[in-house]
Amino acid sequence: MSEQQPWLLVGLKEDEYRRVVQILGREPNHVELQMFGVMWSEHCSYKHSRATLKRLPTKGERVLQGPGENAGVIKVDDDLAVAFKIESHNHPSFVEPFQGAATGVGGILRDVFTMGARPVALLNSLRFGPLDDPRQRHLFSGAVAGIGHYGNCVGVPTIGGEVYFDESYRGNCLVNAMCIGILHPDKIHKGIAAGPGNPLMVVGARTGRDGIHGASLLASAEFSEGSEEMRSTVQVGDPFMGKLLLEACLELFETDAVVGIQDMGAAGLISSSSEMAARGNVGVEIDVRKVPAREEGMEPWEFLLSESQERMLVCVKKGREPEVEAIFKKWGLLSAVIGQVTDDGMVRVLDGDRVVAEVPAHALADEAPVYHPAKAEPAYLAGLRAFDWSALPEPEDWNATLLKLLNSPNIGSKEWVYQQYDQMVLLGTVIAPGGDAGVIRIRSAAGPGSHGVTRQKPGVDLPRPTAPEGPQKGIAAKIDCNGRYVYLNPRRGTAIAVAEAARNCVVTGARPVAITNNCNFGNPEKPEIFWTFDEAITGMAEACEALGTPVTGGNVSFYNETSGEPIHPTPTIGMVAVHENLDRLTTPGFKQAGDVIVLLGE
Amino acid sequence: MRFGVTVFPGTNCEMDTFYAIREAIGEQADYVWHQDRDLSHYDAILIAGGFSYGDYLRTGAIARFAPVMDAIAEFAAKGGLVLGICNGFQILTEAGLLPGALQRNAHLKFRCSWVHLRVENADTPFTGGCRPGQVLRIPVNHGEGNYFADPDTLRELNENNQILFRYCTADGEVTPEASPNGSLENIAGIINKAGNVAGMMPHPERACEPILGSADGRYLLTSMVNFLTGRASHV
Amino acid sequence: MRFQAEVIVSLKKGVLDPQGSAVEGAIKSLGYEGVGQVRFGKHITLVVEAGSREAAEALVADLCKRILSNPVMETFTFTVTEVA
Amino acid sequence: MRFQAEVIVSLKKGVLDPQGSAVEGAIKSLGYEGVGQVRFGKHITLVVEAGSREAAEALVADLCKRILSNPVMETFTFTVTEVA
Ligand SMILES: Nc1ncnc2c1ncn2[C@@H]1O[C@H](COP(=O)(O)OP(=O)(O)O)[C@@H](O)[C@H]1O
Repeated sequence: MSEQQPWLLVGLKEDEYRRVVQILGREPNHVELQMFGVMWSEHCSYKHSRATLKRLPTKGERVLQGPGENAGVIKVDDDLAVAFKIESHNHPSFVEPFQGAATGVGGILRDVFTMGARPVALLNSLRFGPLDDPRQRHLFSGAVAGIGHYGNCVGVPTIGGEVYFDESYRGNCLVNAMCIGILHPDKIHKGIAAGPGNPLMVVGARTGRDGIHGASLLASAEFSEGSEEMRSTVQVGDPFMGKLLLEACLELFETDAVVGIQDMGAAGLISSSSEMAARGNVGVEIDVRKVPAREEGMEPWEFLLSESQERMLVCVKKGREPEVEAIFKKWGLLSAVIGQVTDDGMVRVLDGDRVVAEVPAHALADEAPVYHPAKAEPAYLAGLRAFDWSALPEPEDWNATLLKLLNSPNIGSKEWVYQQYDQMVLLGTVIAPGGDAGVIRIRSAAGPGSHGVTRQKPGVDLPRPTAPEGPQKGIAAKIDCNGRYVYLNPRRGTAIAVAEAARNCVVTGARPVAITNNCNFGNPEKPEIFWTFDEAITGMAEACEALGTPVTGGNVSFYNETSGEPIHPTPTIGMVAVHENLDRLTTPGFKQAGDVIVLLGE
Repeated sequence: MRFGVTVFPGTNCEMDTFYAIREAIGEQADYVWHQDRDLSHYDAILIAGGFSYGDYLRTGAIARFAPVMDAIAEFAAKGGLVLGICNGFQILTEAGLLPGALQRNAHLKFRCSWVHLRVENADTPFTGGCRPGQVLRIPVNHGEGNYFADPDTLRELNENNQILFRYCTADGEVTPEASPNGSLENIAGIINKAGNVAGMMPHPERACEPILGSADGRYLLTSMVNFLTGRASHV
Repeated sequence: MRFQAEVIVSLKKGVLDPQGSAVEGAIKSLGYEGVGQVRFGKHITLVVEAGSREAAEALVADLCKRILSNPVMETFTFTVTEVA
Repeated sequence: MRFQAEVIVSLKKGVLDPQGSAVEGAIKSLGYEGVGQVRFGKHITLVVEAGSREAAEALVADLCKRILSNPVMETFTFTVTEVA
């Protein structure tokens, strides 16, 4: 790797590299460089969006956990809280739609259950090019099948979503997945490491070379050409293992052995360990040789960067390791102590006895540069504003026009999609896809269809179930964004997306309480793109303030373009609303002949 | 009355099934772990739906080797009531406790939707509370529910009145379009010759409360309870 | 001794193969002519340790019968090759 | 001329095969020893009409690339045999 500049190998810029040298007081070695490369990547560090996102309202009476954790948490009442988050898997889905979408669902499920929540609902937001193109049909049907594959197997109902087809997504599809979980408000788990001497454990699947030479790391010299040819970087999801991991983690949370826990998704071990250390203001020491491997001969940096799915990093109270092991063993899963918490604030990586990397946790997790990219209004907008609407002819045949509209895939029924998803498991779904927002009823923090009884001794009679006191509560949720509106007016278009999600929730009788969002944009280093992003965030902030729905988290996906052509700006809004009384649930559809029809609003 | 609800790695309808028994029909239930061998507490066993072992290899193919399946075979041999729902049906066919096999849906896609079932045999422990020909509204949720059996087996099933339910229209007509999966003769559920082991692809536990869209699933569970109570009172 | 086993599990004749028909349809709709009778089966590879080739074959046959195939609708064939 | 083609589609090296791992685990838990590296692929048979063996091979290769395998994750091999 000597020929090229070191920073280029890991996708850093020259001044970013200089900054690393300055922080360390020396040149980073190969492993350390890789670590900075991924942790300071756009995906992990939000370096182009961080400053702008600060404008979003994130506080509110109900907010128990705002942005910065694996998922946001909102309080419903003293016994019930809701964790939720959205995440994109656009690029992986464009390469391999089935696995890309499936692993996207797996990742968002893990983000939610690491918080200590049982996932009870999924939603998804999809964008493709026009369906007359066979490649688009392949992407669309593959992504839908992949979402179903993961969610159905794990047993979490999909209660809503949206699908749009538009030219701008032909070269870059969007696959965003949202998950909602429920938990007790006093039992939130965080991605934090604390208590020097406490062990760190990897639980779940073995670590392989999946996804390592994706993105910024393509240029590594470690592989011979032949091996590159035969090797695929596609991450394959294993929903079966995802389900086992989910059940094992929820069982683990019933003990009080856990100090902190984090999903090992993108940038795997390095991001989870450094973020956990940074949040806890501690250091960590991990030995990569102790990580259960799937392949032989893996290098330290490969262990650190692997994106193998279905794994978690857990910080456990010292001495409780056997308990943890027993739970994972019961579910047929591996667990291994790979290191411990230290008090020196460093992320220290060992390869057996040899120290292969030693850098401050905060440097990796929090000290990536923050950029304030240049902004410029895109030229197309002036052209659009000059458009003369009155020049558009009125349709000659309104009936034909209506039929044509109904026949458009953007307006037509989405049954083909949601029939492939389990919409009913957990016995919570009281409004399934096909209406406006999806609604699930909630009986207890242990699950919609549960009494909080997970396992009891066989043969012991339980008291007869009693109806829960007070009215039956529910959660409504919807995902919305019309990218065309945002393209036409980024600020208002985004505000409209928030308002649309809110209306969809309100018509069920629920009160919107918070949102999560997935900002899908092009290359932020282009002033026009950054301007639209900046405007969109302003619109989102205004709408959220007006509606009293703070933002508890989200995801930014930049660089959604192909050959310089960006997608329509698509800041997808995932809204959660609380239904206080399901006796007053309002469902779509006219009910009876003779009922009065009223049009509300202007 | 006490039901055992099986849990294999990958089962995901056990909470729902447990809930339906406890809340919708007010009977006792326990979870039965796949490693358990003792079924002495139970009057009936429900093999709950889901994706045991991820549906890998063939649906139900790996689960059928679990220790609890030996116990269930014994339980069934002694006349105990066993109902396999969805993945439970698939496990029972793999285990040879029910004839035939469940293939991938003819349209190759997973299908979650409400369907109508016509009760073909109302003289069993599972359907005793139904009228012959009654149409039930119960959802399906599967990728491999396409029932297959060789012609001899199929003939036998028909001759012995072993077909419990067929997919039908809302009016009870058995048409190809009414089937969500391309199943042979629209078969949705069958029973063994002895009349104590049944399997069905639709999910009765999902249809036990009007707020969820239907309460027709209760017919099955209460039929089982009535049968067992009747039998108990004869002893 | 180590053996590489290759197992092929196929649908019995007379059992419909929805996947095969769907793919055949797709092939035709792409304009290919003269392609028919498309049928899908499984190809499974595994490595077994055994004292002799016979033992290895017996082991694989047993796995095929008990686990890898379902006699109601499938048949199987396999080969076993010694590896270094 | 008619040819019978047999296609084997396998996962590329390094691509996780959850099905293979799960089946391997099941085989082990049934007490079989010395069984490992279980991996699943597809076995596809089809009949093609072509003017010559070369033409048949070219056709099958094309089908493998375009339809029968997913080049992102899979590789394929095939044989073609003339039938009466
Ligand atoms: N990808 C999807 N997954 C699940 N449900 C979906 C998806 N796309 C659309 N739906 C559901 O289909 C129904 C109609 O969707 P849509 O046409 O987008 O309605 P609206 O314009 O009212 O948002 C909604 O209930 C929605 O939740």
